[in-house]
Amino acid sequence: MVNIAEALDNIRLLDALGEEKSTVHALHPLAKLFVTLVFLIIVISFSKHEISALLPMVLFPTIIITLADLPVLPLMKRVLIVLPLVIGIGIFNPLLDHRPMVSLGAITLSYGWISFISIMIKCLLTVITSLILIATTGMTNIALALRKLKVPKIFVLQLLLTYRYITVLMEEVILTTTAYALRSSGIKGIHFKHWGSLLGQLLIRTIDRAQRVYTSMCCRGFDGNYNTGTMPTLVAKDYIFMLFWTLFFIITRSFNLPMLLGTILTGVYP
Amino acid sequence: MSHYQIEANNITFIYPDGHQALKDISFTLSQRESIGIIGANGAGKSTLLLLLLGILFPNEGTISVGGLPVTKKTLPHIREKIGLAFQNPDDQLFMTTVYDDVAFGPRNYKLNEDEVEKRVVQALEIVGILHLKTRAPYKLSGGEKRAAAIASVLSMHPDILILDEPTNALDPKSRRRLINLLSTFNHPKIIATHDLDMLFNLCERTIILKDGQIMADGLTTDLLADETLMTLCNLEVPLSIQNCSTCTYKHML
Amino acid sequence: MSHYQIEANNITFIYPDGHQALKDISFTLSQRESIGIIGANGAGKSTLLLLLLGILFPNEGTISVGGLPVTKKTLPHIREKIGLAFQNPDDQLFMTTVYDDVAFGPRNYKLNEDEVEKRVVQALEIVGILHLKTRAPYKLSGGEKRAAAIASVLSMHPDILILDEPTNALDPKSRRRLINLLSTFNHPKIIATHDLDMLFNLCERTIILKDGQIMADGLTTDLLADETLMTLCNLEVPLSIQNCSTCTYKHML
Amino acid sequence: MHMADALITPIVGGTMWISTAGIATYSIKKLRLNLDEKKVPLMGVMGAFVFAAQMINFTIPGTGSSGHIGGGLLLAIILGPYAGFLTMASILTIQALFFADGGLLSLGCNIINLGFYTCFITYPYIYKRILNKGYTRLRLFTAAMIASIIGLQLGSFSVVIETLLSGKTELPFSSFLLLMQPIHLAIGIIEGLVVASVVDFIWNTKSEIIENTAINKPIGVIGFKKILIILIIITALTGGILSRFASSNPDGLEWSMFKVSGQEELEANGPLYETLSTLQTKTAFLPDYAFKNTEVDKSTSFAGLVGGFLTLLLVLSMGFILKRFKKRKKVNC
Ligand SMILES: Nc1ncnc2c1ncn2[C@@H]1O[C@H](COP(=O)(O)OP(=O)(O)OP(=O)(O)O)[C@@H](O)[C@H]1O
Ligand SMILES: Nc1ncnc2c1ncn2[C@@H]1O[C@H](COP(=O)(O)OP(=O)(O)OP(=O)(O)O)[C@@H](O)[C@H]1O
Ligand SMILES: [Mg+2]
Ligand SMILES: [Mg+2]
Repeated sequence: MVNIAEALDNIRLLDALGEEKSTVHALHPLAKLFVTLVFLIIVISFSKHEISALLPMVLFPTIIITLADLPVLPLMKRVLIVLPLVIGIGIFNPLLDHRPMVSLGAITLSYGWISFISIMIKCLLTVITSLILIATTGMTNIALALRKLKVPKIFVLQLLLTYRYITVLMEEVILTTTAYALRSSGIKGIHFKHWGSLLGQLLIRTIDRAQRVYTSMCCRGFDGNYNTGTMPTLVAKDYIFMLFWTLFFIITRSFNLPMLLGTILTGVYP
Repeated sequence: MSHYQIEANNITFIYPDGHQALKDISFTLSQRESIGIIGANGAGKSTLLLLLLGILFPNEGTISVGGLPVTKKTLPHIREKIGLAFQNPDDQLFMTTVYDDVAFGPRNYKLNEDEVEKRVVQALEIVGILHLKTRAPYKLSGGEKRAAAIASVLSMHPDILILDEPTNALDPKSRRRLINLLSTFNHPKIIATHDLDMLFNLCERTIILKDGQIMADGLTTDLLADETLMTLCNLEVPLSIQNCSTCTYKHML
Repeated sequence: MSHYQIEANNITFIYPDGHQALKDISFTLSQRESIGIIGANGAGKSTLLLLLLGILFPNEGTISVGGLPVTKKTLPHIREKIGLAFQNPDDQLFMTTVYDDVAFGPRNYKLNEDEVEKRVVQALEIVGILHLKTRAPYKLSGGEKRAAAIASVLSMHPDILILDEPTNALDPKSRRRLINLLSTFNHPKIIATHDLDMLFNLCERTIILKDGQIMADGLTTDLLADETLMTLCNLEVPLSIQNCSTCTYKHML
Repeated sequence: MHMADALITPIVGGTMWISTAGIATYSIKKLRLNLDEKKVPLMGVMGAFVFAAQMINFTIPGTGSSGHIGGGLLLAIILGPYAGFLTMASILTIQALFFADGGLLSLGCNIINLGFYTCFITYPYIYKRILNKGYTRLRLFTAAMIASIIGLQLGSFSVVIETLLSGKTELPFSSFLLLMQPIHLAIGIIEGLVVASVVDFIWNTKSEIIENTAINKPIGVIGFKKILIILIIITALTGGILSRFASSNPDGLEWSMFKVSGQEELEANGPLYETLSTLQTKTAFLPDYAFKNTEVDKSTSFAGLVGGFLTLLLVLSMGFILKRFKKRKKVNC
């Protein structure tokens, strides 16, 4: 996990983006969820030694980022934070698999390097696309989509409440740890002796707050059922959006388009 | 049926850990009355408000609201009648947008979405934050949060309004706007607060609590000017009626 | 070396989400001065205080404390000089007993246990809650929590005291005691607050913030009586200097 | 130790997703039996608590390094296993959405790895067993420590299995295991200590919070066998069906996992390829540049490189043009 203040900023940024207006934002959340899932499945279904065939998939995030006016840099920053985890495991491929796969003039790339690069590209694509989903849809709408998918009410309500209280609690955590730091003369982190009381106090406050939230819900007629209002219905443009991209993904998956393009241009026959 | 909106008879409340928070409290609130509840930190104000809504139940004594006794069975009816704004708006705003939050109550009462929208817009207009309806509650400033919390209570069209320290953390202008707003409501109100100057503007009648007991119950103008009583209860004569240092004339607003 | 305790030069602060909270703020705090910081909700008061302690860093401009520039490197020194009490005492109290909480700072500065005890007892006596020393902080009432939070800052013997809305949620008597207590401190102070009457008693000088900028910086008695200025900044002329309705004489305390 | 989308295949991801859904449904059913309504907001706020607490770094005595809690065990202790599992699921969902910390497809894997073992195995069978004998500080620390360590070991073992089954890494099973398990031993110890400190604190102060779930009032018998059976059946069924389908019908599901390189695909699409190659003689701007005499391998890689590069260029310029177009439109209106 990253630095807590950064994490809070990240949530707030995505949250703010989710409330903007654009052609992409206007699409039905279910349509976006569907296309995102198809995209992810297709991307990770490419073989581990595939690079070129993957590249047309870049079109989807590119178009959506442009249409929705999303800022590229903050999204990329997120990728950079997640990347080390994937590198940690992926880096063993070039170390362990030296069989040569392709050679371009003096450079020979091993199967290991190719699969490593492939994993990196997949990581980039999957991370960016997941972020794009939330940045163009927003948490409430995702919850609506989940309800439409018959995900139980309890879970969706719980998800929304968790989401809602993350920001409130993170702010409290920031202040409490700052207060700790202010009086602890440069010690980094929380000392062993204080783990229990620091987290424990926070926990008790959290639970008290949960109780108050619950009462306030009950006072407004909450009976265990969660009513989020009406759900917009899927319209023509949503179906077109889903159809177009699904088709595009399937075509990309079925034909190695860049290879075709390259072969045409360089005139190689297999 | 009683003609009182709220009737509390000899209620006593002891927290599960044995702390006695209220002792033998009795009072009534009639149709068009507004009551202020004051007292030191820990005097039992918030506890009393929670009892009125059946969030807690008294160990002894009875409470009735609009003629109905407050019991587990009657709770849904009673909560439809009373709107309670908590001391901390963070406890009250839990949805992702202000609109959804204000719509939460009406939707739970199964109103259709048109009617819900009408009520939400109306409530937000009253507190003057209609322009914030798509914002996330946690991004609002303290005053805006307070307004949203109050709107979320108003949208339920309660018969009685109960507010716990409504002016806390507001800047002076927002506080003034809230006071003006509250003074235009025609509902009976119960307000627990440390802001005695506000009380002076809003409630004709005041109940003073001390260590869980009623120390005084009477006209606000009388009680708040009684220096001995106020000092005894860890309170102060509000500035707006303190003696003018120049003319030493006790001036009432 | 500057003879100012705090010097802020043209500081600008933008939150990571792009929200500009402070614009071009400059001021100085001299050895024996106390400054009040006022402004509407969201004006930037808390942000400014956080910058002074290096909890946030300005995007532009510089801050120095006791002649040292506020940078990552000098932070330990600076934080030893300044004591900050947060707006919410809950954020400040994290140990199991009040005693341990107040002793936390001194212990970290590796004082021996005798010296620690001396400081803790002294700090608790100043705020009047020595009898609470073995209690758990979260079981205290709001006012007692506030007092404990301030004691935990005092026990560190700071050269400068910074308080964020110290009278919030206190009952009138506790508020008065806090004010008296603060007025006896000989440290320079910075107090951010909506409680203008308190300011009037405690700080000779006031800075008014509006939308992240300094609107006025001058004598408290002048600024707080300037009705146009106050209204412009979402504030109000405090009751203690509002015209007496009887004699219409502007009386200063 | 969140799994990333890039490291798994759809079959592994899908199987774990369905298992997760099965256990979640079961948990919700169980919860509803005695739906303590207060539990819903408590779950929400506790989820937020764990989410925020994961970001506090605790210094490890004597080492100077630090770590943070995972939270599954703590949730199970405070909320009971069913609500704990569901809460963990929503925490991970939010992390996947907002931080891409563990992707959407690997969400199932992550919920199982971090939620299942702690809530349904180590909590009831280690933590509660040890504490059932009565509460002492020593027992608490022992219980929390062992439960955390084993929970994390199971979780990280599961990460190893999922990754290897997906076949994206060349790491042999044993090395991967050696890499993962010791790290998580250290993390488990910290987690155990933190959880025990917190529970100890709560126990000494406001014990009624954990009374209901932890020791005094056990929340009924955990239908562990049922859960395990459900898990095994679901896994076997989905895994079996999906891979059977994939192997018996390689054309229809060739996108699933069994292709090795892009080359085969080119060959597999012969007819289209011929048409295109005629087209190519007319349009190619680099006809002589082909490596006709060298190995096919080399030339296709070159073609792949050129094609890949052009594709990227094309895609990015499409984005760029679109942006320009949008801007102009904005100016116009
Ligand atoms: N959950 C609880 N368990 C035990 N005691 C409690 C609990 N909540 C409140 N109390 C105690 O009950 C008394 C009354 O509390 P209450 O919150 O009603 O005070 P209040 O008048 O609203 O104070 P404030 O002005 O600080 O809001 C206090 O002494 C408090 O310590
Ligand atoms: N973490 C944050 N990210 C983005 N904006 C923030 C953040 N914290 C505060 N702000 C914004 O910065 C501005 C100044 O906030 P600040 O907390 O300094 O106000 P304040 O003057 O202390 O207000 P109050 O009287 O309500 O305490 C506000 O508009 C607020 O919305
Ligand atoms: Mg109260
Ligand atoms: Mg502030």
